[in-house]
Amino acid sequence: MQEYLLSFLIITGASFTLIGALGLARLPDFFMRLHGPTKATTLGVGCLLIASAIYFSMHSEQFSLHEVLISMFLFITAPVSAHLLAKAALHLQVRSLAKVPKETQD
Amino acid sequence: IYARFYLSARDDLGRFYAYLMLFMGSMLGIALSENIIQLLIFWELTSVSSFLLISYWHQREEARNGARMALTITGLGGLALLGGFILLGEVTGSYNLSVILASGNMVREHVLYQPILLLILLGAFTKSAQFPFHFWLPNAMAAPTPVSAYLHSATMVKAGVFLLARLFPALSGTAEWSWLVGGVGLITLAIGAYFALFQHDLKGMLAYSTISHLGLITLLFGIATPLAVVAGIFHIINHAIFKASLFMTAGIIDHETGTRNIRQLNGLWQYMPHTGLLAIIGSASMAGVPLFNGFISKEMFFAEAITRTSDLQLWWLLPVAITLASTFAVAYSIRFIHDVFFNGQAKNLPQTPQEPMRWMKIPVEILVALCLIIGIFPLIVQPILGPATVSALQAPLPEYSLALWHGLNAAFWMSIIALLGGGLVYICREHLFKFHDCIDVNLDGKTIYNFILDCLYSSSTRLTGLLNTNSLQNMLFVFFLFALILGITPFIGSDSAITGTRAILSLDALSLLVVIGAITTAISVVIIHRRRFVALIMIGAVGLAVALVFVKFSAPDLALTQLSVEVVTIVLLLLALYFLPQQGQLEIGVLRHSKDLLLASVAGVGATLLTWAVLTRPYENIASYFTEKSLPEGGGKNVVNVILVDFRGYDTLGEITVLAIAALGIYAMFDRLRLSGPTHDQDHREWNWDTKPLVMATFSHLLLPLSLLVAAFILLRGHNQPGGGFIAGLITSVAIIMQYLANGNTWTQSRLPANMHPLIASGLLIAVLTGIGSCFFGYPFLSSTFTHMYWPIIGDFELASAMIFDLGVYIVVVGATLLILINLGLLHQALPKSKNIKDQHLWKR
Amino acid sequence: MRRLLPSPFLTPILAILWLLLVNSFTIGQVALGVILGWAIPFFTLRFWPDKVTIYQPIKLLRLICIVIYDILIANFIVARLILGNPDRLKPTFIIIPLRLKSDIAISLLANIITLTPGTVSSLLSPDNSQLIVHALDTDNAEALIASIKARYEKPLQEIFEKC
Amino acid sequence: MNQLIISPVILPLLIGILLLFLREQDIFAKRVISILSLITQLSLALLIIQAVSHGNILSYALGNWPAPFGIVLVADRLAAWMLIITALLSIFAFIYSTLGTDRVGRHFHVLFQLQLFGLNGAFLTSDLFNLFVFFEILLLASYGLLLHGGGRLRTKAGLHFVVVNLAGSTLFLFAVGTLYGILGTLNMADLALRAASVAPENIALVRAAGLLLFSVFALKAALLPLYLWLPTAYANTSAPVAALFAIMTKVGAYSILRVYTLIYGEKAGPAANLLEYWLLPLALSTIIVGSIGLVGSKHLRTQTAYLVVVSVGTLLTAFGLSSTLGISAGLYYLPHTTFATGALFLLVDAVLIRRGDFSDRLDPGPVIASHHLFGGLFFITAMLMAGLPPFSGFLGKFMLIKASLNHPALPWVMTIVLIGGLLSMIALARSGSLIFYRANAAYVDETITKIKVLPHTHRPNTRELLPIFGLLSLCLAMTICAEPIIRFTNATALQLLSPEQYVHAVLGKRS
Amino acid sequence: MEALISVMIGVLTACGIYLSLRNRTFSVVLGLTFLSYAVNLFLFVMGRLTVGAPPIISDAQTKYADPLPQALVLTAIVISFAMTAFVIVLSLKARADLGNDHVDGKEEA
Amino acid sequence: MLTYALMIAFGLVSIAVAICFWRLFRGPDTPDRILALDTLYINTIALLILFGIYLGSALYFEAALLIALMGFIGTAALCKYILRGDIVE
Ligand code: NA
Ligand code: NA
Repeated sequence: MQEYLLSFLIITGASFTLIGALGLARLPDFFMRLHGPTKATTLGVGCLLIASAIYFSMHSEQFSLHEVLISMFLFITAPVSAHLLAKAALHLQVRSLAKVPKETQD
Repeated sequence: IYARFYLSARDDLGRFYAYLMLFMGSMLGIALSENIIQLLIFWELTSVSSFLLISYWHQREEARNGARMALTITGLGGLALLGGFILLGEVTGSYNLSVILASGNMVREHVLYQPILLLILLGAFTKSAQFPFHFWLPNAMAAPTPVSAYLHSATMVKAGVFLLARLFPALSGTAEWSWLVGGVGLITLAIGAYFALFQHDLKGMLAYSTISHLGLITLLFGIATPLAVVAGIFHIINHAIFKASLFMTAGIIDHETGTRNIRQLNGLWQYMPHTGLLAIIGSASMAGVPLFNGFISKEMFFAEAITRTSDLQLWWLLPVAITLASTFAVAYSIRFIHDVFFNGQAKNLPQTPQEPMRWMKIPVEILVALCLIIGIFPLIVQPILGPATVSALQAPLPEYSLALWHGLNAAFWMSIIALLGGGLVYICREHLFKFHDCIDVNLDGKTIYNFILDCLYSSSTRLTGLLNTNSLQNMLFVFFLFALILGITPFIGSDSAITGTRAILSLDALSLLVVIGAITTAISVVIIHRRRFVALIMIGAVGLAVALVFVKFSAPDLALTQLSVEVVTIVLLLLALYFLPQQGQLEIGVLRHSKDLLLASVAGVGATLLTWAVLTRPYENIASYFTEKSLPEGGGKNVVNVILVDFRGYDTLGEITVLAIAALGIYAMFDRLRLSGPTHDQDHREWNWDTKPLVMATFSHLLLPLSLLVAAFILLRGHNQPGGGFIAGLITSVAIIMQYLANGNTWTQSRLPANMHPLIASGLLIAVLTGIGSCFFGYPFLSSTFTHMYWPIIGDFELASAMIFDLGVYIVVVGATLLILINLGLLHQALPKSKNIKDQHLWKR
Repeated sequence: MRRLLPSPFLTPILAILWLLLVNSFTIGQVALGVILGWAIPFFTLRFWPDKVTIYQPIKLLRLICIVIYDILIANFIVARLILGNPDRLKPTFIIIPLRLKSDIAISLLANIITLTPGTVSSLLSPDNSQLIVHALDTDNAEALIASIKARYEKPLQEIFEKC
Repeated sequence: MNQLIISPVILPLLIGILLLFLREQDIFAKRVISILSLITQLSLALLIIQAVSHGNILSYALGNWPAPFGIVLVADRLAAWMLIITALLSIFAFIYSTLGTDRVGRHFHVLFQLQLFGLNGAFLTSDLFNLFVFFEILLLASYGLLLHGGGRLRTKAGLHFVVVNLAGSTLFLFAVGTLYGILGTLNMADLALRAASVAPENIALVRAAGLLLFSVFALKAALLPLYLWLPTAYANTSAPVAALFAIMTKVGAYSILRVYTLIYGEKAGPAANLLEYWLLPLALSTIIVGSIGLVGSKHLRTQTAYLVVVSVGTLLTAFGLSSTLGISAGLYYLPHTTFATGALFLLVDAVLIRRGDFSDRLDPGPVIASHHLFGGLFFITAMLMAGLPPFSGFLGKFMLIKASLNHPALPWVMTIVLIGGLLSMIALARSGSLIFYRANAAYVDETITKIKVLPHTHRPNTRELLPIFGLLSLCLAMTICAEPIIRFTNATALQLLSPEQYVHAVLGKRS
Repeated sequence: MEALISVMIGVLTACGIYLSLRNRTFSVVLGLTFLSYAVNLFLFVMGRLTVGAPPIISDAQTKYADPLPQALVLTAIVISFAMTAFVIVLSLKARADLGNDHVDGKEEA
Repeated sequence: MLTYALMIAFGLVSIAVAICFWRLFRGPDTPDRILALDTLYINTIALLILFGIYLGSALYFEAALLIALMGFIGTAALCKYILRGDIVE
């Protein structure tokens, strides 16, 4: 049972990781590409971390919860990275399919 | 005495006498040395002191040049002599003269005889101004007169022939000796005499005559019959006497008239008849006129020349040549007297001459008297000549007769021919001068010497410039090429296979992917390296791949370190890139590119093969010791960490010192360093207005305590799990860098200790003191200890002294990284605030 | 009090995080966690520009749950969008006028927007009054703005800003 | 446990740390502490040399871990010899720096002490990787010192020096790695043991590692063709630093001597005599190229830098003979050339500051203050450098040629060493003549506007003359006490050529 | 696997050498960074490639990767980090003193 | 079962890594490359977790933790550079 759960989590996590990357590959402009990794990968890695927590809680005498910390870090940092990247892209005026509001052009 | 009056009062007499004493001492040393090395030392000292003496009037151009020329030539000889003597010492097994002289046969039969002979003769010939090294002597004439006189007629140049005489028993008696010594002597004799005739400078004439006479003596040694040696030694004595007197006379003339130009000097007889008389006697002796000492030795010389060559086919050549040389000798002697003391009136003399002071003449008078006495009663030199010859020959004294009159033999006739011919030549001198001027192609030694030296200087400069273009690219290229060649050579001709016998791991797709990704990225960086910012982004990926390799192959500690270092390095590079051109310029030169590419590729293949070769070979290592002892004796489970802080803690101490020095060095470099960054990015876009993105700032505050917690975690567990002081230090630094990124320099700076130096120092101190602590307990430096404290309630708590050491590491890393980063950030602040955003706008409008 | 315990709020959090980090729950580690949680704020507090006060902790927990739920949903939505035909997507920049004033609230909102369905917060206006958000696929910008304001901004305002 | 061996390493480090606590303004305190430290280091070096003078080799296991697992320090005659040379040189270089060099930039004193930390550590270690670490310490400190004071040319030379040495460090690690990868150990004594019995299929690899290592050492020693970094670097740094750097190339020479007598020495089995075909020809070519550079220099400092190149060539020629006599000659020549070049760098500096804008250009300039004093000193130093008797330079060269007598390369060694000496003499005579003899009061009148400080106002002071005199008198002392010194160098050479002593001292019973 | 790592080291070395031979300080710094990657990897793999055996003592493990090269690489990484930092700042200083970022301080036409 | 899942997961993440590399080379804009690097960092975390489970070793946890932190700093610094040039202004 646990093994199935683990396997499911692992496959899901890996799939989302891949989907995030696919977004990076397939979407037509930078701002759209930004969506893929920032969201999908957080969940992907999140699933893997849960899998890891379960696995190590099972295989050692104590609970393994330190994976929570990685998730915490990621949930804080990934959006900030995305925000900064978007900001930089707006600054550089990279090609965008969406109409860029004039407010960005200070 | 003579010198005292000759030199004017303004000259620094003390210095002059010091040099003179040094010189005389060395000469004496040469004469008395019983050991060839000792002899050599004195020999070189004469060269040096003669340099000092000649250049005494260093304000004069010719004095400086002459001195340097003399030093160069005699120095060359001295070095040759050193070589010759060492070889000689090796052959005979001793540097002791008596031993060497006794083992003449051994020397002559030895394979090294020729080099020894050549080297020693080179030494002797340069010193004695033999052809083709004769030219330095006239050029050394710029020295003060008494010095020249003493130096050149009596002593210095005689050192060479003295050496010939001294080593005669050991070296002579072979065909090489005869041809070399005799040949050089003959040429020198002829050339010296010929040039002497055409000199217009009194001292120049005397110098060339000295050369000629030295050639004569050398020739005598070259003839190498016992009697020739006797004649040679006898002529040494005679020449010393008459030439010294003539030099002093010339000095008097110079002193009294202010010139030494023979064409200016005329009819001095009426002003200074006494000096004239002295000069006549000296010259006559020099010309070999009967009744004077020069005649007798010359006579012996003629005789020996005939004896020696009578069994050769070209026997007539030598006597003819020497007769011709003597003819010229007679001619220049006559010229010395006639042109100076008679021959009309003096023209344009700088001073009106008069008889010199009494004290100046006395030494000359004594010398001249000696000329006469020996000339008429040659036997009085017997007490000197005898022992000298014996020591030179190392054989019983041959029978010889020193007499004024030997009868009407060939030698006598040769003397007569020379005397008459000399007179004839002098009378026809005007024609000869014209002839000389015609053939004078300036091919004298001095010109050649100067040409050679000029070539040496200019070609050296050019060659040095060519070799050392002061180009970093060339230096590095040469270094890599050199290392590559050296690294490859052992494999040439080696028959062992590159691939070893060790089983290899199977490949998996993920590793292949990551490595190929890294390789492609690396190559892309090379291709786009001029787009610097993009190159930096890509470098990050390579670093990540390297970290993954560390992870894959069981090195978690390394992966952690690599990751942290990577980021800090990128931050550093970004900080620096701001002040550098964003875009590299295209480097021109296909040749350079292809050359570099070729070298890099070969080196890459080399590194690959080397790695492959090692990786496929089994090896026996000392690793098991560490894994066995780490826990029981090092007190830690993380073997890598125990190695770092314990087994090889000394390395780590060095490593953090490197980091500290780097920080200090960088800090020192920032001193007075001013740079201005661009006001626009590379696409001429203005910088964004937002210096402190709010979202980032907020979360950076939040992340700081979290990161510090992680750092503490990594630090404390390092001894047993992956981690340790260095990584913890970097995490701390990165957390603080984050504050810089988010909040800017000024804001962050004000919240940090102003001075990082004490921090670095404390860290180092902690590490060192931990090490020294063990010394107090009688253990070696850095011996560690650890205890498990079973504290009530709290439980097992391990404390290893090595962990304190790691704390020191941590502090140093934090201090050093922050010092570097803070200062890099401050670089910008040090500038006037001209690139304010508002200013930019103003400027744009 | 202030001097002895600079941050009564941060200390326990750090202590708990420490226990999570070391992955073990012994008295020694608790003690160590408390010590660190007590010591680290001494250094870090000066980096906190203004004091963060949480007025309604319960609502914070609720918000966290909402966000986690939204993240899950968002991922599936985005996954579908990515795997579908990218040409059919209608990306838009939307401008959200902000009522939030505190830095922490604005930042959290920006982060939450990025983490949730098809939106990435891209730019904050200089006066912090507007947030420009990039939406991956939207037909109705106004509805999206309204939902964000209601779902995230309001709770955040209640949590961090005393009205 | 005898802590003597570690003390010359730890002392400068501790002092360096201590100096780091002091503020920039405490210059007097810094100087006093530094000089006391230097004197103590000298005493320690003397104690060590006394301790090893009977031929015993002392070892010191750091952290109480036995070799080859831990790092072991070893003091043998060679190490002690290098320590004492370093200590002597650094004292005088430091005294000269107190004329003001030490205050024109930051952290001079700290870097100076840490430089000594690196040097002493490198001389004492028996571990190859540890040698790398100490190389890096001494290099990094030297980068700092080299750049100290700043200036355009200095920065450029510094950049070249740093980058080239970084490339060298990389190669060092490649070599160390290969050795570990094949032989599985890092201790040089253990490496020697294992290299001697290396499997035939690994011989080429071990030799390649040795040659890579050699190219690193050759770079540090400035051997042809890797000397290119040296002339500009040495010519453009401050005088006391250049003087101190007189020992830097010797570190490379030391390493060559250590590694290639110990690991790749005659008794090393298949890896033996690795440098047979490399060292001697390269060293001799270095003499040639150095001499040419010497003659071709247009600046006195560049010329002095080329003298360093020539002396490296001569030194390594001696080592390259790899005989007792050759090594002994080299070991005698080493301190001589170190002190003499050190003195010359200081002297040139003392002269050039008196020449105003003429600086060290080899052009006739003004008559400098204390003309005779400096001229005389220059003359003596030149004699030392050119190897003219009766000074130590002559003795060194004499020993060298004598040592080459039974070597097949005798004609080459003799010709090149002698011609090198001649060229040095020609070049130095020319420089001396240009600077001191052709100096003319007239130049002062012509260029009086150009010279900021009238040269005549520079009276030599004690801190200027003491180091120069000190270093020169060390050379004189080497001449006078030649006999005991040569006895010592002979014994050192013998010790080096029987590496089993070293191995035994390090590995004890295991060997 | 060994071949793959060997090639990686080789390529990094080649890139490092090529870049360090360029005429701009920044490229040289990049080249040196590559060289340090290459040499760190090289030194590391001298302990041979072992998967899943980190040298951290535990009861579950019987074999350990050679810890010594790892410790050496750690030291080497730190040292090359210090050196890189130094060169980076030195290149800035060169830019300030020489007026451009050419390694020899000369601007080519 | 778990092993198969891990293998599949490794495969999926590998493809993700490959895509990131591709985007890194492809660009076209600088932010694209930074994004690719950032994603690569996160994918690496995934890899490390998988690897940890695969080997049953918790030793790779710190590396993952560190990447989360370091990747962020790297991305932030690069973005700041685009925006301001001087990243610590
Ligand atoms: Na560690
Ligand atoms: Na220990």
